Amino acid sequence: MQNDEIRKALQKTSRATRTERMGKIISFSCIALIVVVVAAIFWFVASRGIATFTENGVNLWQFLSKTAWAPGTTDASGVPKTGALPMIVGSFGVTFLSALIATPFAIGAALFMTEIAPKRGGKILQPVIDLLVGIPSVVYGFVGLTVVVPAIRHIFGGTGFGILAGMFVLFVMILPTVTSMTIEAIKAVPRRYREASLALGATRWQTIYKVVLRAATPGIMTGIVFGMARAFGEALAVQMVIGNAALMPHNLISPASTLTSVLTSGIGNTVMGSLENNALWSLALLLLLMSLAFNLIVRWIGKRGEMK
Amino acid sequence: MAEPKQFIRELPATAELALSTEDLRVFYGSKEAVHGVTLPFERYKITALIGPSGSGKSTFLRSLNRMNDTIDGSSVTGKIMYRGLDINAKGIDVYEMRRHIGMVFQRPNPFAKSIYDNITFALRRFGEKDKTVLDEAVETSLKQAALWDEVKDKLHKSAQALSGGQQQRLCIARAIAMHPDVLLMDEPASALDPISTAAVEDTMLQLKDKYTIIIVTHNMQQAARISDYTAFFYSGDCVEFDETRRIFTRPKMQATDDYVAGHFG
Amino acid sequence: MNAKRADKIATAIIDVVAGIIVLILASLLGYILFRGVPQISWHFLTSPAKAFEKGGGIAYQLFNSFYLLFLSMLISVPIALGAGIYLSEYARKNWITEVVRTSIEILSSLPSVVVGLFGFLIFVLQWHLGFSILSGALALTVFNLPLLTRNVEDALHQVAFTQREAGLALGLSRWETVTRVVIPEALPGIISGMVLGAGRVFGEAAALIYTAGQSAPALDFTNWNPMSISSPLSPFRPAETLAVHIWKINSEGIQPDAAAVSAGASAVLIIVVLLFNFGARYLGKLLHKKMTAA
Amino acid sequence: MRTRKIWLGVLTLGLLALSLAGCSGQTKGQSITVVGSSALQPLVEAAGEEYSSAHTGVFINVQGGGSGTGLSQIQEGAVAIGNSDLFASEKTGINASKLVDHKVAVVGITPIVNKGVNVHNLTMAQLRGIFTGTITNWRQVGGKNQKIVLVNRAQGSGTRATFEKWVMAGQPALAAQEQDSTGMVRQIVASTPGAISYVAFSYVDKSVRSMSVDDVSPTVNNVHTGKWQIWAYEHMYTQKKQNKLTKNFLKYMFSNKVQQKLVPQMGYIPITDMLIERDVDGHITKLK
Repeated sequence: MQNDEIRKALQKTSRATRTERMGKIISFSCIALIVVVVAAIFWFVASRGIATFTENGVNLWQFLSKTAWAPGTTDASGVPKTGALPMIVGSFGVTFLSALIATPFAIGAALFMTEIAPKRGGKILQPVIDLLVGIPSVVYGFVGLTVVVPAIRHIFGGTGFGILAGMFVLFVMILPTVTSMTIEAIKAVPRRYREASLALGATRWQTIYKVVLRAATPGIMTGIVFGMARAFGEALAVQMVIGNAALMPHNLISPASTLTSVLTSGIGNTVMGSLENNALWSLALLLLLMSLAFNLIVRWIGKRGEMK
Repeated sequence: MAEPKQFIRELPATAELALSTEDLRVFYGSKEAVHGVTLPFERYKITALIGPSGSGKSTFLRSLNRMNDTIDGSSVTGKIMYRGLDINAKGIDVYEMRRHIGMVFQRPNPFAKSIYDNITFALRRFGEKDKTVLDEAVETSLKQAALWDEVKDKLHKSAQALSGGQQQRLCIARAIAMHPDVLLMDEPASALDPISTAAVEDTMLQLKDKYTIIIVTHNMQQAARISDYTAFFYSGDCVEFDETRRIFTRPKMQATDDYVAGHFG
Repeated sequence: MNAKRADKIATAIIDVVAGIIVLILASLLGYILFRGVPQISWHFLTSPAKAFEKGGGIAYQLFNSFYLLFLSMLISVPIALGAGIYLSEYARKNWITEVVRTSIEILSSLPSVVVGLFGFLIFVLQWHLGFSILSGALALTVFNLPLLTRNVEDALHQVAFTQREAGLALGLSRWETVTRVVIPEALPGIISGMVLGAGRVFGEAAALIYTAGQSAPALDFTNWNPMSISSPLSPFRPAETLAVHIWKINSEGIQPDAAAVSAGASAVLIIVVLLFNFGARYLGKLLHKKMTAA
Repeated sequence: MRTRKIWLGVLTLGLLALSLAGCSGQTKGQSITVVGSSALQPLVEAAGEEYSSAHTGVFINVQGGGSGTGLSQIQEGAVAIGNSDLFASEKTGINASKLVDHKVAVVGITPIVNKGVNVHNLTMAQLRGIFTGTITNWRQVGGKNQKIVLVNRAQGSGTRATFEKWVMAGQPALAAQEQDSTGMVRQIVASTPGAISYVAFSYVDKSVRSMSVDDVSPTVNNVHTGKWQIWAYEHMYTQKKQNKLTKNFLKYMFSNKVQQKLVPQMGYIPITDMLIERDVDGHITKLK
């Protein structure tokens, strides 16, 4: 019949090919745009952050290992006080601890909403958890300052300011992120896995533990990474409860500080291009590098979990 | 004297070919999954591809309308001739080609849309806007797929609420609504119960008048019941290709005989 | 027996965990609402803020929050969709893709003040957008894209691959199949991500101080010319949002009723976020139903 | 359909961005941007609003961002006016000779303590001792046995610089809690037993208590005469060349309307009320 027509059509560029080409171009430009933005920000942070070491002649090792932070002033030997170790410890401490607590809670909440009581959980827990994201940091900080800090002061003594208070506030702040991503990850586990496991006589918990959680591990890890990222980047709330003192924390209830809180509180008060300003950008750069390290570690753990 | 490694029956010169392959090899990365298969597919006939799991029959089938393109690292050498054109050649539009060489998959995969939309979605994407034409296409294709009577009252309900067998017939209806020349079917009945399987087989036999069907199946009775030709695949090779009744009664190759007799696989 | 016991214990633990979370959240929300709701009145919602006197409201800030949300979603959602589609459908599984993915994730750990300063130097100064809603929306786009993109990618991954095969086998392009079949099916997941992102827009302060600014010039609600500076629709006017207002009152506010305004504004913010969540989810469900006939 | 609409949206937005250059060009002639000190921002914003309502078609865009930002941006010429809590010459990285200083107000700074602290007066030396860490208990300055909790403003903040300049006499402050806003400092002092910090006069409210130093109480009058030493100017810096609107707005800042009404309302001390003048090095000149 229309053999020739079909042959001709086959050798022409079809509408589908054109839409595909257009789609590829559109979606590629989107990702390219993001890559450009990401690269621009990285470059933006790195170029300023590195200037501390290249232009201002600060020693990298001292930056990482010294504990005195007052870039505007110099110590006895005339070297600017740019010891970032207290902030590194503080950032690491609050992020790690809050993620450590938030993870089981997030998994528990997610399991409750997906496996145990999907109807009730979805109706009550879900909107409440979403709501937590929209509360401004300042409000978290304020609640932390008026509730958490005095409580810690009463129970443990000291001023109440410190890593412990920061951890509590961050725990609540990152909970929604980790929980919603965990929920998505668990939902993504195909129904038939559960059915197969239950059919084999496994209890619900065995199914959850051995099948669902195993299969959802990579997704949960992503959730944790994003949660830690949020904890790392959070400034205002943490700053209000951690004490924001550039001191080495002796314990969980002595005033400490994080890279972000020092960066945020100082950045508007310094003049661009000055040592004080560059040193703050170095903190931002450090933050990026530490977050990269965190990310790689969590991915590595996730991969190992997946293989088992 | 060395025994021949394969037997491929030549079709009579009068037979009109809908599709044919010449030394078709399919690779995943550097691994060769199909080793140089040359097969003819006669028009308006059903050809069954049988063989044990991992014999390469599904891979072969999926390469016939280049569905393997979606898998990272897969590549093909040799020729797949359709209407005198090699569908892997550079100037061939893969999407246009797939309109003419349709496919039905192992697991029913209706779109998460209504029954009506499942059938009309692609038609509308290709520019058909006339509602009467679309309505007619829905009715005809559902009737051809022997599903019309079961679903005519719920055309605007979700397709995913149908039973497995109904879903698979809907997928067949969806494929034939595009009026393809060739219909590739990858174990279309493997996930279905016997009644649904029978319904799907009936459908296929009815479709034979208008379509060339190539079907992969694990079910030898099914192959025997519905197909005109059968190709036996074994570890990436097509060991034997013949008229179905010959394959099941007097196979030329020992391996075919063993498989058909149920000695392995 | 043992397995059954473990099952019971585990279920109980999960119940307790869920209970604790509800308790924490309920008391947090209760605390904020308890302090704030008494401050909310029609006057509070409809009058402008005052710099140093009692009785200021949050009318402009409330409007600004919504408008900023609208603008930033308008910019970031399409980009996130496109990028998510690329990562989930077209990107090859190689190290470049992994690097892109990792760097996007790392970006989300940057403190928002860095994003704010970036926005200040690029959008406000370099692009001459000034302190404006548009600058703020762009900064928030930068801020939100990682999370949104990742979310879209995950949501798309959750839709079975067989749906794409179905489309391709009909001669449709991958793009058509994804945009018209896969995305509608993935909509609930995408919407949750967008709701999360929207929450961040509502709650963000540090990134906006340097971009959208911290002043809320009087708006003329009869002027709908988007190019006029006093028009509510103008994307080129500075716009203090509710979260920034709360931050400002808490940090430098000298109004005698600063604490009350801040408490009231926080409560309003929470209620708005709540309404928005419900609204978005309801709309999402409706849309999903319509498009998937579910 | 839906996706097409979305892409249409993107396209519109792109066009919008393209048309930007023209638009911003249009509004530029009628508006100036003022950036900097977040302490000064409310005053200038209020003045700007009044100025705009008196002059139709004029828009004064006042934003915060910190003194460092204000000075950086005025030095770059990116804005019309940069607000600062400090003399430009006190900031590293700023070439003060290129900028013009307009001192629009004075701000007095007072130590504040938690209300539970029963000490009401400190000598300057005691205050210094507390902030350098040699005095760590309220008992040492005549109060009850209670640990002193120091709360500082962030490094580089104008308030802190002023406080350290006039109290610390060059000695480094003890590393302690730092907060970057007055509100937070006040909240922390109010809620932490034994806490001490310092804020501008206008932020002292009933949640905290101010403290006299060397028996001089922190009042506006004592600042006028120079008896109270811990005070600073609020500066609005411009480049040497200013456009007309900038000049007019600065003139307006010094008008009686602003100085006598707005400035005291916002808790600052009018520059016109000062009986003395003090330069960056602390030399005092009596004004007639």
